[in-house]
Parts: sequence; structure tokens; C-alpha cells
Amino acid sequence: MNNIIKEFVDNVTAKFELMGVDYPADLQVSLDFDQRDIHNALAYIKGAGWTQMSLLTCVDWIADNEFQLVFILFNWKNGVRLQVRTRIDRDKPVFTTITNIYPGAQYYERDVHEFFGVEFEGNPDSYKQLFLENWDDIPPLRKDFDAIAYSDRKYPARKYKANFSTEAGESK
Amino acid sequence: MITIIISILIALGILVFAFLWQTTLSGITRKIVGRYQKRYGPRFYQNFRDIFKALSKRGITHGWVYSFGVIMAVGGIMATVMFLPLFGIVPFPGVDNFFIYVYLFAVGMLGMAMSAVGSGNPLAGIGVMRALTQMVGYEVPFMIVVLAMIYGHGTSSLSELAAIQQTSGFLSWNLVKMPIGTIVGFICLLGMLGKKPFETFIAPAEIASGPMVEYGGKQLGMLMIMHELATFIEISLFVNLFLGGATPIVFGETTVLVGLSSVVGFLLKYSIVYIVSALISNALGRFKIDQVIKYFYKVPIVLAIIQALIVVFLGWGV
Amino acid sequence: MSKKERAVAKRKKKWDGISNFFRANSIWMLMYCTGCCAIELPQAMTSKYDMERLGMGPMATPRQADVILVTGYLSVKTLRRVIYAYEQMGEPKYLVAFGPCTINGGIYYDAHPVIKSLDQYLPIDVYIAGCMPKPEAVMNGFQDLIDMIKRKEANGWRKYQENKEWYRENQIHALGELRIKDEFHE
Amino acid sequence: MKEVKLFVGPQHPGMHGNASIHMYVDGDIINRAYLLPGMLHRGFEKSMEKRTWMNNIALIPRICVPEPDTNEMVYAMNIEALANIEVPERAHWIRMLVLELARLAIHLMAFGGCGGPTGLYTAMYWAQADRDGILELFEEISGQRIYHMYIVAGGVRKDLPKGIEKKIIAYIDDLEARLPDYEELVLNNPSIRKRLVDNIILPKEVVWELGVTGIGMRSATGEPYDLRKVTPYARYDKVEFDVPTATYSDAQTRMTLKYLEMYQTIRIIRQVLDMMPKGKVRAKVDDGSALRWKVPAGQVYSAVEASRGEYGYYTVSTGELMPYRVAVRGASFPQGLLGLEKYLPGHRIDDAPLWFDTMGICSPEIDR
Repeated sequence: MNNIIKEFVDNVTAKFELMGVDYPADLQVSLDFDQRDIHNALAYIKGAGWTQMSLLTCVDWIADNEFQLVFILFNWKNGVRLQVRTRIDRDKPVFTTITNIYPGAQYYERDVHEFFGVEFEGNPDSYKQLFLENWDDIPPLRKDFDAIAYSDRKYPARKYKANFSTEAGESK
Repeated sequence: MITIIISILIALGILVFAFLWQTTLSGITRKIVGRYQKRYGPRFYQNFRDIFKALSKRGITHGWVYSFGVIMAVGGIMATVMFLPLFGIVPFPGVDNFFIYVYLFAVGMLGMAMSAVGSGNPLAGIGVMRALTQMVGYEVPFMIVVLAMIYGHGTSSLSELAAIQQTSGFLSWNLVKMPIGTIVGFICLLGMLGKKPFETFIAPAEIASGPMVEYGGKQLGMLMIMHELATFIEISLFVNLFLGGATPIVFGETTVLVGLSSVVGFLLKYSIVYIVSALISNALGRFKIDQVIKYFYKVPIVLAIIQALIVVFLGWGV
Repeated sequence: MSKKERAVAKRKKKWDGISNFFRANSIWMLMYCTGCCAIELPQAMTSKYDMERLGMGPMATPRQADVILVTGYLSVKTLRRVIYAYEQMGEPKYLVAFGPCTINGGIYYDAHPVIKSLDQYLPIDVYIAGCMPKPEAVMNGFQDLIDMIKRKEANGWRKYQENKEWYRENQIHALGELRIKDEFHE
Repeated sequence: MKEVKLFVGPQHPGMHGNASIHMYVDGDIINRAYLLPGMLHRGFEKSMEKRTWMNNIALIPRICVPEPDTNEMVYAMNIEALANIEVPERAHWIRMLVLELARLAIHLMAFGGCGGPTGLYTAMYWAQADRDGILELFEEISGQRIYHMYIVAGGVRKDLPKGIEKKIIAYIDDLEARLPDYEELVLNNPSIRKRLVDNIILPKEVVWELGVTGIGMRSATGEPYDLRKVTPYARYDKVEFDVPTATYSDAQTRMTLKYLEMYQTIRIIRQVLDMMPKGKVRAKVDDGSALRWKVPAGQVYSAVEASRGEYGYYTVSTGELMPYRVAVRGASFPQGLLGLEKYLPGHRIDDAPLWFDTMGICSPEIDR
């Protein structure tokens, strides 16, 4: 099994400029690509047997001022899972859609747009609201969005005389 | 003059009896179905509580068509019940023709359809559309069978049709004489009652109870009364047409005893038909509306035509 | 109070007593699973606990129903629909709230889409404790509701009528606007 | 005829959970349909960033209500992969037991759920009554009927109670004897077959396009694409079981596969109870207070086979007290959103709830 992974990683390295390779778990490889290469890389990976896109998600690296887009791909033939990752600028989060490669990404892109504000060019539906309704703040899963403050502002709680809330969750 | 008053009193008595009897029976059936589904089930008088609770709630209206339609529906069905012969007693002698029930019944149903569409809810519209489509489905085979029966017996009076079947005991029932017709009649009865698999126009999981979708409070209570009465009419028609009506189960000289036993006989047959239909209903799923129509126009209509041909050309079952 | 008014009030009271008997024994609940506590409702409804014994049954639409069950947390999006449903229901109507999430947000006290205390937006007749309430607790809660109706204490709907402005103000604070055009896919 | 817009749900008896379908119907035929999710959105992914690694264990089962154990399992697997925790042998087997019991419960619920849209309420009553037995077993094992919070990082919370094996065996014996009744009642019932056979077909090529997994995928492709076989987790490589497959995915096939999977699940449970070793059930994961436990940095994705398909979490740790980001892949996300939009048109209104039921759509995990 490790041979397959190694061979595949070698192939990818030969074709594309990889920013990093990691093996976070058994049968799992993470590949970091540059934003320019990612569409070609995904098309190549899909051709190599990773036909299923399990997840498209985003991580907000606020310290680096970057968003990281993560594509989880799975190959049912040999059970190897790929994390294909790329970083985009946080101030101008624009990315080209991958629905032409993985059509199933349509709603994941909408999800990421809604929760992080990443725009997907070429996905005409991605700007529409999906889970939230009448949202009036910055996208909620960004790190600079303060959910507790928002919640306190919008939904007043009952006043108790004693303070029952524990500090465990909020402590640093 | 006095005869008219007596007739009206008898008719009102039938109305009250029909309501009490059918509501009780459907409560008992709920209990039986509950046991069938491995549970305890409600009390047998639960349906009365439901109806009176609904009547005690505050109603709303969606315009005069909506309110008027409900009254028309209940009124039409009540009128139908009042013309219905019960235990051989005919409230208005001479006007217990089968076609009277068909037309009066249609008035009530039309009122309900009008009212439901008047509520403006699209689900109600779809439900009414389905109900009418289903009506087209079951009316045709049912009518063929009943017309054949009327042709065979030479009368269209419901009480006479029942009386003919009481001449020589069990063997003169239409169940024995026209077995194919009875099967068709029972399938159509399931369609009329809206039992599964022909529950398509109610279909809570699809169109949220169809025509009933916008009813609440008083209107819903009235519609529930209407539903109980309509069930009474449909099953009474079936029992009178196919199962010999109010046949006595005790034979002898005493008129009172025989009369009472014929009442029991009628109610027994009525209960069996209703409970069997409820049990069938709970062992089956529901069809889609296109499947309902295809079903009615395939099996029952062919059987009905065969039965009609037998009656008309062979003369069996007369 | 004049004699006539007293007579009217007396008659009304008597009528209320009779109707409350029927109301208590025939509670139709709205089939609306607003949150996770609804997963124990099938258990309470079906063979083991059989809610129908108490005369309770599920109903398809708000117009037909008497009681709405808020089963757990409410996201703002659901709150809007619950308000729609509650206002459609015919009076008298009751509201049963499940779990701690309806009291102070429960485990979702810091979640951006979840409201904290439901009684700011809608009047509550009975709270059922537990996360999630076991079927026994659910049945007990319904029994409480029945007793309250018999004692004429389940007056949430009156409270809602009388304090409508206050409730409306809170609703609008949480929801932005109450009625929206629900055309999000276009 | 004019196109009519129908809002099916969120308050609708045919909806599974709190979601809504916007339908444009022409008569009875659906022209277009979209799912409107978000009624159950609770912002889990945000809340988890604000709680410690241990606190989250109480939060995650709530993501998928009917089958919460898969949540606990993937979360634990992620932490174990990040922190390189060796799980005790017995814990693996207990996890399998819990996961398979949960699978049995949700398949029973699916059988009951099939009764709702088709009008066969008897199936619903029977299935819920049988499911109650599993919930009672869970209550004895973990102390909770629905949300067990039983599988934690490093093993399971506590050992199985004494004598539970006998009860489980008695229960599954009983259930196995009753399963043919379900076959008669649902799968072989002519009126239900009329609704299910050749209806709501999921074509093979579409499966890949959508990313549908689980029963939907296996019923269309005919390949045993089950994560328990492809990438065995826990000790699924040590037990024998078959993955039922089919090559024509209509609603009837999918229900039949659920039915056959119940037998396989029972088979797994028997083997697990036979082969379960004695020993510790929880590895020590932290030094001192669990609340100050820091999971090493890393980014990892784990998935398990839920009843609806691949259920996964993507976890990002920066070595802090709390997760940096946890992304949830709901197993029914593809078939619920895109699948519904693409494959419901052309069907009748009556088929929408059946799509939900046979594809096993769980709205809380779509919304998170």
C-alpha cells in the first residue's frame, strides 16, 4: 500500500510544484499546492482514480492573513485519502470554482462562501444564502467573528441572580 | 301533514343514531387498530371528545366561500343521511331511490371541495383535485355493478333492493348472487372511505391531509361530523346493496324479537365491514394518484363489466 | 358588575369548564420536529408509551393542532417558522418546550444562530426537563399540560394576545424582520 | 397548467427532520425542487472552536441525532491520529459493538420511516417498538438513551456493565426472529412495492458525480464500497461480514439493502461479543487535568461508515487547548442537497419523502 502512495506522490511531484507533503494518518496524504496549480492538479488526481470528493472546506489562518481551502478526495479502489490544500489571500478571497471537475462541490462551495465569504467564480449559485437567513454580520466561521458577543447582542438571555456559567470553556 | 312530521322525526332519529353509532364504532376501531400495532389505543369515546373539542375552539375564516362550503358539505351529507332507510324503516317512503343518494352525496362533497379550494392553500387544491380524480376512478365500476343490479332486480329503491335479498335467507344476498360485483363493490368502498391503499387525497405525509389542510376549530369539527356521517352512508349503502340490509339473525314468530334481531344483524354486518376495511387499511401502503386511477380502470372495471354481462345476458344473480 | 354581566360570566365559566374537559382529553399536537428532542417523540407516540391513550395525536397542519412542541433549541430560522405556525393555530393553543435549550440556550449558549430563552418570543405553558427528555418525562409533561388545562392554568395564548407588542418587539429584535420572502434559491 | 410553488416543510408530516423542500409542481409532477436547509443550523463548527478538546465530546453527538455514535467515533479517531494514542484492544471491540447497535437502530428507524410516507403506519409502530430495545441497551451501557458520549479519545468512557452481553444476545435473537415480519410487511407488501419498485432511481454515473456514498453508492455500483471494508477502522478487519450490493438503485433496492445490512450487523455483533478480549478500555491521554489537555498540532481527516455513507471530520489542531477548526462532512450532504435538486424533478410529490427515507437523509448533519 505504501508503494502506491509513494508512487503517486512521486508522480504528482514530477508534474506539479508541491509546497509540502505530509502523512497525517494511515492511508492519508496531504498535498499542498499553489493556488495556480490546484485546478490542473485536481483534474490530474481525479484522472488517477480519486473520483470522490468527500469534503471541501476552509480554514481561516488569521495570523497569516490567509484562507486555506481543503479538498478531501477519496479513492475507493485502494482506500487512499488525499488532503489537497491550497492557500488564498484573506483580504481578497476569490477562487475559481471546481464544479467542472467535481460537480458535487456545488453546495460545498456555497457552504464555504456562506461561512467564510470565499467567492467562487463560475459557480453562479454560490453567493446565495443557504443555512443562514437575514445574516447581518461578517461570515460567522471567520476567526474574527465573535459568536458570544453576537449571541448576547441578538438573543437576550434570562437574568439570573447567581452566575452559573463555568469558565472552563472560555479560559485560555 | 302528520305523516310528514313523523317522517321528519324518523329522519332526525336516523341522523342522531348514525352519528352516535359511527362515531362510537370508529373509536372502537381505533382501539382495535391500536392493538394491531402493538399498543394500547385510545378510549372508545375518544372521537366524541375530539369532535366536541374541535367545536369548542375558536374558528377562523378564509372568506365566505370557505365558510359556506363547510355548511353546504355538512348540510348535504345530513340530508343524505335523513333519506337513508335504516333497519328497513324508510323515513320518506317512495324517495329512497339509489340515485337520490348519489346526487345528494355529491352536493356534500362539492361543498367540501368548494370550501377547501376557497381556503386558497395549494395543498388543499391538490387534495381536492386528487379526491375528484379518485372519485372518477371508483364511481365508474361501482355504478356499472349497481346498474347491473338494478337492471337485474328491476328496482332502484334501496329498501326494495334490501327487501329482495331478505326473501330466502343468506342465499338471496347479493354477496352470493353477485360475488364478483361484491368484490368490486368492496374495493370501491375502500376508495370511497379513503382507506389505504386509496388514501391518496388525504395523504398526510405528502400533501399534509389534503383538503383538510386549512381547517381548524369549528369547521374542522363540522367536517369530522360530516366524515362520520359520510362513512355511515357509504357503509350502509354497501350493506343494503350487497349484504342484504337488515336481515334478522333470529327467526321465529315474535315480530319484536325478529325486528330487534334484524337491527343487530345490520349493525353486526356494518361493524364487520368497517373493521375489516380498517384492518386492510393498516396493512397496506397508499398508492399514488396515477396508480389509483390505473388500478380502478384495470381490475375493478373489468370485473364490473363481467358481472354486468353475466347479469344482463345470462340472467344469473336476479 | 351588573347582574346580567355576572350571569354571562357564570355561563361563560361553565362553558369553559365543559370545553376544558374536552380540550384536556383531546390534545392534538403539531407534527413539527424543531430540534433534537423530537427523536424521543416517536418513542412516546408509538407502542411502548402510546400517547394516544391520553387522547393525543399528531396533526398535519397548524390549523388543526392544539399544541406545538418546541423540541429543543431553536435556530432563528426555525423560530420564524415556529412563530408562523403558532400564530396560525386556532385558540386555545398551548406550547410545550423541551429541554434546557429553550430556557437559556443550554449547550448552545454561545452559538450564533440559536436563540437563548424562548419565553421572550412565545409564551410557554409547560417545560419538560432533560437533555434529551426521556419518553417518561415527555409523557409526564403532557400529563402536566392536561392537568393545567383542567385547572384553567394553561393560559399562554391569552398572555400572547395581551402582550403581543412586547413579544413582537423581541421577535423583530432577533429576526430582523418577521415576514420574509422565502425565495432564497432564486 | 400553471406552475405552482409548494413549500413542503419544515412543518410537514412527510419531512424527515426540520428541513424544507421548495417545489415547483405542475399538477402532481415536480418540475424543480430545492432543499432549504439551515433550520437546524447551530454553528457547531464555531462552537467547537470555543470549547476544549474534552468539552467537545458533549457537543458532537448532537450533530446527527438518530445516529450520534459515528460522531464520537470520528472525533476520537481524529484525536488519536493527531496525538498518536494507542487505543486498548477491548475498547476497539466495544466501539464496534456500540456502532453496530446504532446502525441497527437507525436502519429500524428507516423501516419505520418508510411507513410514514407510504401510509403504512403499522411499520412505524413496530419498528419504533423494536428500536426502543436498543435504546434501553444503550441506556444500560452508557447511561443515556440517545446521546451516549461514550466513545472518547483513547477508548470508551467506561467498561460494559456486567451481564449486558446476555441482554444484547437476547435482544438480537429476538430481532432476528422478527426481521422476516418486516420483510413481509414492507418489502413484500404489494402496495408498498408499487411505490418503491422502479421509482426514484439513482443512476450509476450520477453517484460519482454527486459524491453519494453508503447505501446509495453500493446499490448503484454493485461494488462493496464500504469504509469498513476499504479502510477498516476499529477491528472491522478481524470480523467477517458481507457488504450487500446491487446494480440497480431504485427505492426498493435501497430498502432491501438496508434490510440485508441489518442481518450483517447482527452477525458482526455476535462475533464482537464472542471475540471481545478482557482488559483496559481507556488509554491515558493526558497528564493531569483533561481540561488542560493539548492535542499536538496537525490536520487530519477521519471517516467512518455511517448508515447513510461516509461520515467524516476534518480536524485542525494548533497544539492549543481547543481545536482550531473542525469541519464536518455530513454523510447525507450530497444526496440531500444536490441529489434532491437533480433527481427529484420528474417525480411526483409523493416521492419526495421516500427519497429522504431511502437515501437516509438526516437534516441535522446537513445543517450542523
